[in-house]
Amino acid sequence: METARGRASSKGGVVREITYRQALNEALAEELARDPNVFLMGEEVAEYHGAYKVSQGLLERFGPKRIIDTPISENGFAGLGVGAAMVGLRPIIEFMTFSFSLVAFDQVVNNAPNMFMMSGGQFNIPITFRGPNGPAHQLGATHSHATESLYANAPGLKVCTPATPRDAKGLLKTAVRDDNPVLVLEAELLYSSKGMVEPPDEELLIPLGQAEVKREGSDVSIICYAQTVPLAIAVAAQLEEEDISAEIVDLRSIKPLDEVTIFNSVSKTHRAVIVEQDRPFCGVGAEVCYRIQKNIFDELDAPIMRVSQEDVPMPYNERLEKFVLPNADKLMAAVKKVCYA
Amino acid sequence: METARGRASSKGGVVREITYRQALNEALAEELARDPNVFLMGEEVAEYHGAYKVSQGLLERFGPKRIIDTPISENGFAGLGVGAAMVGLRPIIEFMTFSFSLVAFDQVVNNAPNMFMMSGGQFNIPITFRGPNGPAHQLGATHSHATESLYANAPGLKVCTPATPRDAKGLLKTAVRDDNPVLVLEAELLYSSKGMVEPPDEELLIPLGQAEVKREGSDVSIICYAQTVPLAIAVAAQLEEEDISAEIVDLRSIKPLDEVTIFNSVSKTHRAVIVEQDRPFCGVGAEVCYRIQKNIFDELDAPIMRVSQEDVPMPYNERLEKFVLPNADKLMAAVKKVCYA
Amino acid sequence: MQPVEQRDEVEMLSLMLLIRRFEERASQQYQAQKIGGFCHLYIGQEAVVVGAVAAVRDDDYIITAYRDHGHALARGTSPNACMAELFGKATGCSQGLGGSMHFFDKKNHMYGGHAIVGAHVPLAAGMAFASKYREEDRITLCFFGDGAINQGSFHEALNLIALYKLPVVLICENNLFAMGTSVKRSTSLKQIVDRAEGYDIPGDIVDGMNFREVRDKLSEIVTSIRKDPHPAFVEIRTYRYRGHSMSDPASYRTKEELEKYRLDDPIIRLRAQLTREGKLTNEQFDAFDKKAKETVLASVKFAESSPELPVEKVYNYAYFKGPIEPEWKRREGAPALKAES
Amino acid sequence: MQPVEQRDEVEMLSLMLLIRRFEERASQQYQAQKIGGFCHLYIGQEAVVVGAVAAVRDDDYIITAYRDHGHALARGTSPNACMAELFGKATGCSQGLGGSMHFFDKKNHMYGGHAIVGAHVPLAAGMAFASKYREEDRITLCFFGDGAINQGSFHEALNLIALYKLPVVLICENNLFAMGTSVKRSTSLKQIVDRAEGYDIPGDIVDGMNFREVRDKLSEIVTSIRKDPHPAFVEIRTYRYRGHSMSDPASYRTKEELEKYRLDDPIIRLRAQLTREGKLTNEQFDAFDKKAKETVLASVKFAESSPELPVEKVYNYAYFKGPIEPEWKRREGAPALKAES
Ligand SMILES: Cc1ncc(C[n+]2csc(CCOP(=O)(O)OP(=O)(O)O)c2C)c(N)n1
Ligand SMILES: Cc1ncc(C[n+]2csc(CCOP(=O)(O)OP(=O)(O)O)c2C)c(N)n1
Ligand SMILES: [Mg+2]
Ligand SMILES: [Mg+2]
Repeated sequence: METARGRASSKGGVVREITYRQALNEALAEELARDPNVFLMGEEVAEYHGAYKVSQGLLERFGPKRIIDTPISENGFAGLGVGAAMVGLRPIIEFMTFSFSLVAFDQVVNNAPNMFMMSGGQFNIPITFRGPNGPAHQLGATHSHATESLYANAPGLKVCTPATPRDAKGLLKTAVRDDNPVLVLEAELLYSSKGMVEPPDEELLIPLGQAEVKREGSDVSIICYAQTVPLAIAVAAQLEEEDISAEIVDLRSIKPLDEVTIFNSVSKTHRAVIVEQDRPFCGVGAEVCYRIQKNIFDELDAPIMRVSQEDVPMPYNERLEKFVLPNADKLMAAVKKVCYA
Repeated sequence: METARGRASSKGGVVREITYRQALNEALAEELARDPNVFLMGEEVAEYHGAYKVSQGLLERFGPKRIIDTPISENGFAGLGVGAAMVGLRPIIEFMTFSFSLVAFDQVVNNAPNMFMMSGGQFNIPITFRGPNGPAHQLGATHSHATESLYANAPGLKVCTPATPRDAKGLLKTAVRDDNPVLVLEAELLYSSKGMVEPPDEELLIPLGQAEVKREGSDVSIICYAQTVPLAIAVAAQLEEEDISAEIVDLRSIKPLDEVTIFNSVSKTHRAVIVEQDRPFCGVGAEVCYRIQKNIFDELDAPIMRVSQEDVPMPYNERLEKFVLPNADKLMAAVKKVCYA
Repeated sequence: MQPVEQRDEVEMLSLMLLIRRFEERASQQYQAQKIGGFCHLYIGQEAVVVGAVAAVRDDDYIITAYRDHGHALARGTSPNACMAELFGKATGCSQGLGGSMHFFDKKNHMYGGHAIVGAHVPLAAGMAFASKYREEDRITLCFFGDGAINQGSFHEALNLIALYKLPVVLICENNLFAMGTSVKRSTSLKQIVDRAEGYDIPGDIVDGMNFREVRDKLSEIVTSIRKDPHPAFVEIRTYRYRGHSMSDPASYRTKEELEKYRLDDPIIRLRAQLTREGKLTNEQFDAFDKKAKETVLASVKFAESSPELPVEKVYNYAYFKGPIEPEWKRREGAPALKAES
Repeated sequence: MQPVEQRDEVEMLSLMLLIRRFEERASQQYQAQKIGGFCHLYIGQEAVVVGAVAAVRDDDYIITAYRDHGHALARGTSPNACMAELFGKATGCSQGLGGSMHFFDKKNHMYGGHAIVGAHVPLAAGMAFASKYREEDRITLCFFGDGAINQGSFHEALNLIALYKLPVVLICENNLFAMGTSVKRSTSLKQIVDRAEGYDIPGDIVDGMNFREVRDKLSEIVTSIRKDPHPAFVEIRTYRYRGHSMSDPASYRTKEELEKYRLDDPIIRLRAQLTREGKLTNEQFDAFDKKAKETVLASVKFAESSPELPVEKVYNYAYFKGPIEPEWKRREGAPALKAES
């Protein structure tokens, strides 16, 4: 949970307020410093410091051998990363956005996660694919892909979706150390958001597969992740005024999925709404819903509702885009529906 | 529903028994003959008659201008198809298998379905992508992809998954005439299976978005599609012996999804098992489950169960592959679980 | 087939001026936050598209990447429709659904506006394929940046275009940079045009700051293609005065380099040529410039006062012929969340 | 860096014989249905991989496509492990999880066996990247078919390899066909090697039916690369005697063509050279052949009598370090369907 400004961390250090972008930058710098096998590769990551400035200062500190600019060849350099991982390096591959990972889809879903099985356990692939994911702001249909369900569908991949600076730092560091392919799907719209994070001299590792209750409540569980976490927090405050107490479960990891935290919350509130940034058809919320009803059917006092994108390609127009995205009104309506059911 | 051998069709013609492969071949030939804007393109479709012989005889009949062999360039020729569709042709693009469509993923999920929105309605894309989909037999992890949930996730695409020769013919013909991008995901393991189909002189068009009750029953709805349809039919016969009457709903189309037929069946049986050929995480079954519990929650007497692949890359070994795939034992267990719940 | 009528050069100069003034105004409106998303300006490159358009027929096909304002204007799309598109208005050339990167104008044979680097080159192949299929003598002009040539889709498309002898002019607008990456840091080659040889496609280098050189070289190529369909490749050397997009300070290049190119400005150059030849007076030039400025200013007014599409209309742009799913008769009191409809 | 020790030529001839006999036996076992999935034989191409392997060190990296039996055997993988892999046994080189197309042998630096055409070329780039990163003088040999050169991944990888000056020898095994498509029908080029020029990579053509020519050309290239890391491209002209896979009758080529190449057989040729030079007697050759046949026969016995992996073990191959999801404590009586664990 977000720690208050200036409070002591669990290890006694002073937590600081930094941006999500800085948190990622710290995670990269710390892992690069820790392990010489780690390198960062992608479009504009070195001399330009990253299209979203996440890799600011890294070229200067670690040099061009470890911070590497590429041509616009996502399939090529994603595959290069997998090959390097086969022989023991630990690549961090940045996609300028995950919308562009679609041209590298085969490398990410075939070569990275299948190698371990296909080789009879000889080659695990310790690679991290990272970059902004999900609709940003008026970028249109080709540039607004939320890829979490696509990648979570692939056996052998792990997928996480940090929503706060602290989670961003802790999850990215864990991803880099994981011996399997991990996707860190960053929230483009949250790069400048701020939050409290432990001091740099305290190793911050957040395990994959652990959701976090970002707010406790008793009437309904709002299950969210990435860009829908701040949305859920805002709506919870509104709901408070209408005497509905919402518990907020931030998945943090999509895969592995933390069933325990989800089921504990829903077993308490007996009502669930899943608010997700992705497309509805076979989206993350569908999987979460299936697991809840299958495992704790008798705990449910109402059907599970989802709020996701409308099932249309993303329009450029600002008002239409807002209409297509999950928003506070839709979430309020869904919560009320499950509460009064 | 499958008509008995030699019986009259609804229009009075004599239905014949043909293979799934022949049915697809007839559909292609009829649409090519009907509309000069239709052409077929893909690897080995012309001189080799298709890797699975679906295009047998078409080169001879329609010539090399309309039946076109390509290099191994899925991204290139999928995009070529989209471009040709922009200016009014109606391409049928064959992927040798949909596992290879992953290298063309961007063209299929970005260019084909987004064009209509991005162009403000100026360019619709009347293209058909077709080919075998889903695990076949011991082809290993890279060659066993079931892509239905990946493509159904993309707004703007339509996806169908015929399980019988009749459905294969009727859906493929409809797909070719649709003014939007449609994926016809054929069942590789069913190419040689046989079924009754109306005579060639009777236009057979099966609308997208219409499920079919392949078997009526009262105790449980088994929702299936593609390669799991024969599996479900076999299991239903077994269940009969144990006095469980299973209704079999063949989705036929994944997107649009026929909620009406699904809900009517489940409202009757009050129990549902979804058996799918794809991977579990964010698979088709998750979406179907979400829709059922959301819309007819009160009709459910037990949680919905799914039987899908195990969430691991596909192994080559035959017994392990069988273990990973949905099978009769798993389906029986799931049905019994929901029936005795 | 008739030889291309060479358009009036003074008219072409006015067109270049119009593009320049349009882009300057777009830049200002972007800063005033009237325009959302990304915005890539064409300033400095005007002679490329105007020279090319001057060499072809009105019904030849044109397709380009996301730096597309100039291409639409050169093709005859009204500045009103262009500015309105940037403003996201229903009167925009893509009804405000595409935005800066996705300008489309079917009437004027402008086929977009494509934002995934390289992904439109296969589309160009398809458009040209259709021309050949229909035995029309149309030519497709496919514009792309120097950054696009390292994408797989570019490569696959070039091979297909060459193999099928398609009437495409591949126009690489080499402005020396892809975002912050210079060509020599992205591409292993002495000069871009050499890559065409790898496909047996004839190639040329053209000075993109010189309208006449662009037009004349393109005319020559186009004449040859009309006689006998085949591909051609031109590397047009040009320069963008502004950063990659509105958010790029372009610190990766020197002021001196920019100044060098500014002195070689394509508008100044053509103006000087025409003045020297007595075809243009200073007064006339000023009048054209004034007119361009007025037209553009009027386009801002037009855009401002134009309506937006009603939000619910967005459902109509997922599929040609509207939404696809028959709606399940919802229970009383259930608000029809549209996410799954 | 020390010059490559040229391996004993008689030993290399035995190796070619071993591959030939192995493939013949595999063919027979496939027909007897002891081997599943696809099976692509290397008969006719033996001199390519044996010649290449003879020119490099044991610790150089080797990676190839799905026609990979010869590559593993040449690298030193035991025939037992190879045959057991085809049989899907736990003693196989990929524990029976990869199958014919996915042979891996880490100990012998054989990095697969990759079945998506072209997709392993970026992996080779990554392996070579790692060598350079670690300042090792290892070289990566990347084998691929003539069909692979029209994949986007090939193109992107070549540009990256050239740009970063990676120590890769790109070996195109040009056997004239990709399935039923001849090179001239797939590739717009006079000769494949010319494509290397498009990336400024030095290229050579080698007669792949001549062991000595392959070895000598490769030795020369490898010596040059060890001195100063850089890429090289060799088009090795060869021929596969059998169809593309076991199910291909190869009716797209003439008997005469096949006979022509059979007369040029690489084994006959090296045998004749050695015999002429007095390095080999007929008796010796026969003894080697007998030994090869016996070894292969023994490998069948070994494979037959080898165990398979227990089915539940499959979960251990999705992720390094086993299954990833903590299991929700299931309700009593609920059979633990593993699909979601
Ligand atoms: C596949 C893909 N990768 C990355 C991007 C992000 N991106 C947009 S434009 C661009 C640079 C393109 O440069 P160039 O092709 O030279 O065109 P220019 O901007 O110079 O007109 C990049 C990397 C993208 N849109 N698509
Ligand atoms: C991306 C992709 N598309 C299609 C296939 C199906 N396929 C397997 S092998 C092959 C032919 C490859 O020919 P070539 O590269 O010349 O290798 P060869 O079989 O001659 O060794 C094809 C089309 C595939 N495996 N991957
Ligand atoms: Mg550029
Ligand atoms: Mg070949």
